[in-house]
Amino acid sequence: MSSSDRILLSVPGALEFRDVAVRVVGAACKLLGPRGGSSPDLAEREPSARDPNPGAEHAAVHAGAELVDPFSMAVLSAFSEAFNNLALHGYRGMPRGTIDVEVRSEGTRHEGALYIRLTDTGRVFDPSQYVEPPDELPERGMGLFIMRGFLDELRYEAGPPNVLTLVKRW
Amino acid sequence: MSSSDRILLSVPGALEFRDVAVRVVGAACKLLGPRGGSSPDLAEREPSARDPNPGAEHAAVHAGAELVDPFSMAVLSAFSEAFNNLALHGYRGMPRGTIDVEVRSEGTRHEGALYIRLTDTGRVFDPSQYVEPPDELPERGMGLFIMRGFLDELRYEAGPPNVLTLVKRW
Amino acid sequence: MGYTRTDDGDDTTLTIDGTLDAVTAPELRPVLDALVAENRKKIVVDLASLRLIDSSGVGVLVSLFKRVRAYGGEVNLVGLRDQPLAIFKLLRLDRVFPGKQA
Amino acid sequence: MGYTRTDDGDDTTLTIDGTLDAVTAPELRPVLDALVAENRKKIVVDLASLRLIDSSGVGVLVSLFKRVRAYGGEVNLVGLRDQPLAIFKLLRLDRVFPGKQA
Ligand SMILES: Nc1ncnc2c1ncn2[C@@H]1O[C@H](COP(=O)(O)OP(=O)(O)O)[C@@H](O)[C@H]1O
Ligand SMILES: Nc1ncnc2c1ncn2[C@@H]1O[C@H](COP(=O)(O)OP(=O)(O)O)[C@@H](O)[C@H]1O
Repeated sequence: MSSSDRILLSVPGALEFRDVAVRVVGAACKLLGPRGGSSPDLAEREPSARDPNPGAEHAAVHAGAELVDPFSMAVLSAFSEAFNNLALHGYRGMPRGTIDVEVRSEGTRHEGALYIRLTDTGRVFDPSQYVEPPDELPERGMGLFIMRGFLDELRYEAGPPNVLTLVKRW
Repeated sequence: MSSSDRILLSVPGALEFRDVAVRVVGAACKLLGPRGGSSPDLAEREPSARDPNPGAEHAAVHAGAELVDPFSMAVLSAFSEAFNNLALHGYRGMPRGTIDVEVRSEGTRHEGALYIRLTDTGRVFDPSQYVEPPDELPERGMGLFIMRGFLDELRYEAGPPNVLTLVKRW
Repeated sequence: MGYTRTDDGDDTTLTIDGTLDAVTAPELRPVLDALVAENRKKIVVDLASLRLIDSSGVGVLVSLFKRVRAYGGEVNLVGLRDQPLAIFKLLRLDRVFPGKQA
Repeated sequence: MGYTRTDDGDDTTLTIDGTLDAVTAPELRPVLDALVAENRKKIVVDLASLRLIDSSGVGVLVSLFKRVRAYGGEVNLVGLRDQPLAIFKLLRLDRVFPGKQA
């Protein structure tokens, strides 16, 4: 494992591809995140990252484990909202482009960050311009609130292509 | 769903990234393969591809379903061997590069093919030059045999980058 | 996403499992609309087997809650845990919906 | 990959679940080496919960089979199904290993 490791995924910008993207980001949290480790000093910990407990491995294979680990859970919840927004709003009424996802990390065992870049060619939408909090009993408008709540930072560069970066530290 | 849909994944050329690659190819079999459909005339079948049966969905979410469906099973078995060979042999003693995987499909509901291209920058190895069948009780050398047995075609272009294409028809 | 609806006199229990998200929430809508159309007054939504929810999933549950409350009924959520619990807490909806957590 | 070894007199049952592949097969090797070192003569390998196997996984099982056969013992595979069964059939190993399929 080295800090230059990264995982890239490119899928059509449509909801039916969300599940595979969520799975890849879930795997990336384990491989590049605080447990998998992104810095050379984490390499030695790797064998322990493979859980010899059959139940636990079962869970991991079955893509459920990452929804219990708080780091992955926060990242996956935020990422799902970001992907939804691109598929539902960003590409609405536009020629369908792709959503490209790049996951990489930086840091040591004690301190680091996971960066998830989502690149699209849909309409420009800067989330920092959208600050309305959802009302008390919201039926919509919660996506950005969830992203902000679970992430440390949200960066946006207007395009084309547009680049939204989700940052989660540990 | 359109025939230009494709899924791309790029990961470091090492075994610990195999699992995420296998999952993506498993999802690609469902999304782009004979059931998900790659041609416009398949679009109408899509709702039925989502199984309302909770047990079935559970299985799909849990990445087990594709190992029962014969098409996906054959593709995943072959793909796993191809990935192993690149990680274990292709990049052995070489600077670690990436393994890029592109999945796309062509055809109609009745007839079509899934194409999986694996691109690497490791050593050149043309599988058509390697024709030894495994012995009766083999401990190694079964990977290419499995790939040939489960696929309809195996194409190779020497690089860099090298491109190995797995073709599975339906 | 899968669900089972069980009616027992005035009580209805709706169990939802799997993923309730932008793809599957629209599939659940007719089920929730039926509960409202039938004026069911005591609804328990059991989310113990719900693995993942997103804002669209929360949206359909909040919409059920508001419509049922409007005719004097009540919706209780039970079994919330893991990712769905974290989402409900973040949105401060764990206090709005009565009901026990897992 | 997970495994459990159960000894009952002369009989040993080894149950393997999950994925037996290039990553996990090396983790199983010491377990198989121990069976050989102890000269276990009647070994049943239960693969009913094995989800996925690859050529490396097959390799370690064949190696066990050959070594046990060399000292006059036997290895039976039971429960083979789905992807692992397809691989064993393709390699024509389903006829080499005695044992019932699931
Ligand atoms: N990528 C995007 N392109 C265009 N508009 C967007 C995009 N993302 C979000 N929006 C707008 O911001 C609003 C709030 O988004 P969000 O908080 O995710 O809630 P929701 O999607 O449930 O409405 C959306 O309703 C939409 O109008
Ligand atoms: N990408 C590759 N680069 C270099 N050599 C390779 C590559 N793929 C396969 N080989 C060679 O071909 C042999 C047979 O491969 P395979 O049938 O997959 O069996 P195994 O990997 O179990 O030996 C390998 O042992 C290796 O020497």
